[in-house]
Amino acid sequence: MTVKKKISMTVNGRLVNAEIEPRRHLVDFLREDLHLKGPHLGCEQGACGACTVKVDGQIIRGCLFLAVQADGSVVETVEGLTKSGVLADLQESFMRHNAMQCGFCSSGMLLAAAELIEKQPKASREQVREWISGNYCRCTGYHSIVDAIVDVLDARAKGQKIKAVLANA
Amino acid sequence: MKSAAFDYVKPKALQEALSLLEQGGDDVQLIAGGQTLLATLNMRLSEPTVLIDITDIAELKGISVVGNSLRIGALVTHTEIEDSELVAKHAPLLKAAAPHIAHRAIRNLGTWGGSLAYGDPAAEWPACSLTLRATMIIHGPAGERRISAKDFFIDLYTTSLEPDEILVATEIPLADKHEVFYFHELARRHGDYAVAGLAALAQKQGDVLTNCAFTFFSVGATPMMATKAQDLVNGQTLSAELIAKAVAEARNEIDAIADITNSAEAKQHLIGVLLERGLKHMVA
Amino acid sequence: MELNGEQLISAPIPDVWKGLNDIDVLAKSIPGCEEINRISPDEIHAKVMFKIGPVRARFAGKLLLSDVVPDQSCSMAFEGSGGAAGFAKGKSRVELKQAEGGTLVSYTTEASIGGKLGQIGGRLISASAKKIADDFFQRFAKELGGETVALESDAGGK
Amino acid sequence: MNKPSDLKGLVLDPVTNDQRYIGHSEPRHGARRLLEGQGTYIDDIQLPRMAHVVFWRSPVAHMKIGKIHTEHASKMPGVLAVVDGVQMAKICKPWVATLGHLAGMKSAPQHALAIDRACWQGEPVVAVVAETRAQAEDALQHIDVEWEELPAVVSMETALDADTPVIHPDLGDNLCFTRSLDVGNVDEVFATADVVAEATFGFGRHTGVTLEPRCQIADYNPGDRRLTVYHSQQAPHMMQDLYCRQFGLSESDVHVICKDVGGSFGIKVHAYPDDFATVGLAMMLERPVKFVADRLESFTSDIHAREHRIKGRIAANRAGDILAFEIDDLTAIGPYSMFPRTSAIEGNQVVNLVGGPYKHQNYRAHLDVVFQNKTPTCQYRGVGHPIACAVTEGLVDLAAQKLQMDPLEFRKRNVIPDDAYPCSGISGIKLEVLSHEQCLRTIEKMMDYPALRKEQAELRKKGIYRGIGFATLIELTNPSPAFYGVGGARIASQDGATVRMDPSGVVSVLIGVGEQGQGTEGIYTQIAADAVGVAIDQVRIVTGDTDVTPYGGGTWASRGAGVGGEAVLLAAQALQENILKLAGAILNRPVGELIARRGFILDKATGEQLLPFSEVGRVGYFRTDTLPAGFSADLMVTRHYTQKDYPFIFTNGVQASYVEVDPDTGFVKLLKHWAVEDCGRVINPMLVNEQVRGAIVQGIGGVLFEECLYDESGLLRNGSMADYLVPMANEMPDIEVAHVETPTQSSKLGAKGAGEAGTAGAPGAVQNAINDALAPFNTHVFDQPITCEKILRALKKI
Repeated sequence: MTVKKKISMTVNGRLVNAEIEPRRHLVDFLREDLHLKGPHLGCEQGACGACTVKVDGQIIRGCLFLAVQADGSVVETVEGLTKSGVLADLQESFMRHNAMQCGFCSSGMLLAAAELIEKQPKASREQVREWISGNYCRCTGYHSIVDAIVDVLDARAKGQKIKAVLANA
Repeated sequence: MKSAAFDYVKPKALQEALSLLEQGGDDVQLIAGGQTLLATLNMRLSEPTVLIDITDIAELKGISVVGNSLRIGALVTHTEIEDSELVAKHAPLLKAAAPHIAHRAIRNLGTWGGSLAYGDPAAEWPACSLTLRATMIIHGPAGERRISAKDFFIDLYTTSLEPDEILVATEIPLADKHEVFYFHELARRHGDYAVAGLAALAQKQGDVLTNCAFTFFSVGATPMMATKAQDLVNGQTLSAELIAKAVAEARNEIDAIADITNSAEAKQHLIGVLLERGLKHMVA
Repeated sequence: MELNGEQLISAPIPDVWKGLNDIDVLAKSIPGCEEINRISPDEIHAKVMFKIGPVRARFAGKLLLSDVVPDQSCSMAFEGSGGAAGFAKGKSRVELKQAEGGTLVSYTTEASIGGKLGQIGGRLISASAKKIADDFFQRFAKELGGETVALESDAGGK
Repeated sequence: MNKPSDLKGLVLDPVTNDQRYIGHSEPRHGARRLLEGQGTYIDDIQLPRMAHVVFWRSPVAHMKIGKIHTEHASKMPGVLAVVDGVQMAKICKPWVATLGHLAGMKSAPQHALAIDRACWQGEPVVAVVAETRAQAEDALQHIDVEWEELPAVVSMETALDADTPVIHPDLGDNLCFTRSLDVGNVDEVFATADVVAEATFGFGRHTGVTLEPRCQIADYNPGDRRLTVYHSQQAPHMMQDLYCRQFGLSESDVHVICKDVGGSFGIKVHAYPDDFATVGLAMMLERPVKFVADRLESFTSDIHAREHRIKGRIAANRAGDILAFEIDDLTAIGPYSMFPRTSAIEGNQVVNLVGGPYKHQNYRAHLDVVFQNKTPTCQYRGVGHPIACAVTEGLVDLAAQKLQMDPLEFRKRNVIPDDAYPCSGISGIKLEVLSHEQCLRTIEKMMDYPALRKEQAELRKKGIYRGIGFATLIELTNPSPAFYGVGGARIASQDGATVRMDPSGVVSVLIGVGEQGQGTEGIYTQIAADAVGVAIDQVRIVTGDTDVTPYGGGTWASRGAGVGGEAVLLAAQALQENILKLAGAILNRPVGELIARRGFILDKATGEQLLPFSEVGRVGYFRTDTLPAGFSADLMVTRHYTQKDYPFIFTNGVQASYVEVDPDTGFVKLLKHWAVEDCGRVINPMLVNEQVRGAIVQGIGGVLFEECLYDESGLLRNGSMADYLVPMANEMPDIEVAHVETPTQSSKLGAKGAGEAGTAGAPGAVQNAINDALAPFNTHVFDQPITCEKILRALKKI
């Protein structure tokens, strides 16, 4: 057993202090220690993208980043980004297109899509496909996810918001 | 799976990292972006007792122009290269290659130096550094040494980097207006390691290419330069006949190794297809 | 996986043969060899640190010799366990022939890599095996005071 | 995007009296939480005193287990137990997975943890339980099993040879199941046919790669002797039954809960040895034990599927009539038939389905299902359909090519006409009602076929090789007890739904069919809202809990809409009747004068609002004293539904693929994909489209990317997400979906399944498109996955 390390980071806007084994990767820390279950573990080898979280403003594979490496960083997960409204347009658009089925990939997919919208606001349909090709989705076949992201890109280009999906009472 | 237990240190200075490395021997491993290492540790295919995180070391960071060279620090991430205006201007081949490296979330952490130091034969940066005739700047117990890319990649996952050395940066000659390049990889899925790839560079004057560099990757134990094909093309008018000769020569001189789904013959064949397309592209 | 190759070692046959049977020479020739013991004339045990790329795994294994014709040929069966990382096993036939400039060592090997290493290493396993064989012969030739002369080798990716 | 308006002119008569939701693309409101990171997957659940299990699995294909050294591991920090097969067998019985109606089928007894021998790489041998996952893995490295490798049966081609070792000597040979079918005059027809075409088709081994790995938490409470299993599973009642049988418990002692499931596709409808081991460990330790398969062990321990080699031929006459099909199918299933559905079903389906869309009258099929030392195979999305369809459609294209007929025209000529139903297919399958002709007409228009052919011809002149491929298909859905029940497997084909109106007038639906992402909960909400007469946001669905829901079969064989949906409809309509009865009693008016609409009781004649449902609920629950004597206010109704009219309700459809093949590199670019699907009544077009698209991409995975590759000794060589290539967004085409609605008469709702047809048709369509592109080179590739290597070889470039 190795000595635990003290770490301190901002997670979804809240300062978190902890003492952890160096081997604990960031997503295990978020899930097991902070009980943030939004990021999922699909492979723990960096292939599937289900564990995507944001560190210091960039998406990363949470399973390929140690919690000790995140010491002093700003970490954001789907939970925090939902609360702050950053993902709102994407979430509405995903709802509208049913761009999720089992939901296991969704948090990673949303975070990847959000970074695309930020970095490549004029992305084409093909560029959307390329950008999200690091995130596995075994359910949808991707078409609806691409539709959903393209709609948000279009709306942003026109300065519009995606209308909230409400139950049709 | 979860990694086996290890200790973690994060030196601030290069000298400190070097002495930790020297003391640790086989039991320590450097971590920079960690995109290869942590996957390996999670699978328990390596169990170092200490990880030395070098990401705080200032000398290893940044992209800059130094004299006639573009200096890329070992810690520069793939994304930084992809987004860098300096790279776009002075080493456009790298900008073209960057999007082929895995996927954005990996590129945001994975580093230039890490990729070179592993020397994966399918990776983009080793091939590009060969083609760009890069110089590796290495620090070790004896101080700094410089070595050209062509002497750096020795064998499968084997570079001339000694266990007690750290790759600090790379210098690449600045592109001039005659420089043309071609980067293409044939991968079954975007971001995967390719079945075969080519990073090519030349000086173009009319129909004549000179100073050619054709590096194939994902075909053998290291990135491989088709030097004989380069010699054939250098300084000659690029006719269909010459292209055919160069293609045949490249297929002949590069000894491909099969991978899990692609035979050596298929790779050998694709080497020729890539070169033909590359030459046509560069001379167009 | 099949791994076949030929190496020309600039040393006479008896020296090469002696070297192949000398565990001190083998210890220095086997890449990553940490420990080697001869249990009987036909059985050798060894501990080897296998390092390739990011992978580092310690293998404990044994080598069984058979069909030994001194100065000519022998067969060997080998198996090694790398614990959680996986295992390697296989058999190899080594033949020595006099050749211009020294001794021609040819080998045909059939090996399989199992467990996690085999499961995830598929892309580069043939290349890795070839590298290990090449490294071995280079070190071996050096031990015998000569050097290897590269000949064609074939890591069939079957 | 397909909007509901795409269905204009196809909308069926309403099935409820005020239909607002059925037939519309209503979003899955209940799934919003999944987009907010608020799902509850198994690994998200943490219970007090929960321990973690990891397994030492066989590193080789076949081995004799020697001494197991556990001393070191047992003493490691956090370790709670190290258990081997002999210890586990004391509480968990072995099983043999066969079905009575598959005559002659055999398999060997299998244990939760292997005893004496392990028969595939990945078979669990020793379990290690510790306080944390990392500690369990730390200890796992110190488990030392002495083993001796045994000869492995790897190739199915030689599995039945006399000199091949028999995996289970008690069985006598390596043959699990064999079946032959011979209808009509096959020999004579082939001997005299104008055109005969033949080919050998190869299908690689696939695995499901659900993004959430298999996982469960078993918790045994010694106080009330009750087992609770949280499981990422498709069939909770089936697992309850199996735990009862293997551990000697009764149903009332076993509670299975399936919360959010991160993808299943058939991978999670089987009972795995490690499922039983985890339950056994929880019982031994009397505390919760969590098992979450690591991705690497998923590749060797999740079921595989589809390792087939089929020799097929087709006969046709000059006029363009298909006369006969003949196939010889060889498939290998691993060392054991999988529990409890068995591994012979897939091959059996192939025999049933080849040639299925066509009206030929001669058919011969032979099937051999053999054992081998690889991971067991079993039912995975599409079960046999993608194989049967690719073989059929590949042969159909070969015949059309020989006849120089357009492949679409050839299909139109040969499909069973839309007015011929009900009828029997040549293999004996009963077909209620299909719409091949209409589907073919629809796809032709949808893809603008003539324009596409023109484009293809023009590009060909420029050296660009594009191809168009079709696949007509049938898919079995809504299974009756003929699938499993008659064979002795305790897997329910019926399902039940309980619909309850709560006091405030909101509705809860409890049903045995669970949600794995398809949107079953979404469509049940739509059905219940319409049938009870409330707004969609007034309906809550409860699934996946054996303590709560009616007994049912769960999610498989595309039965969620057709069987589960019908149960919901029946129960919800019955509830509405009870609400009306109660309202009648409250209002003291005959029920015939009242109707229920949108949360209110109305006067049927005037449309006047008389009572809100909340008032009916208030009286029905709290003021029953005001009701007439003997009146029972039954605001909770359960109905069960079994489809009994046919063994299965077949659906049909057609797909088309448009590809470009680079003849220099052998790379294939998927340009576009079209699908026309007839799943009867479409309850939610958007969800059906998404089922079809997702399934198509899984089919594309099979035809272009996916294959479990083994070496000669039976070791998996690409068991990781980096090397087993699942389709990713960049390479996938846009997929257009259209619907034809031919409802089944076997239910009120008229819905058939839609979950698997996409997977059934895509491999055939893409294979045919590639071969169409290769036609100028006079070559074909029928060995899936069709890689650049295979295309280059076919083109003789290498």
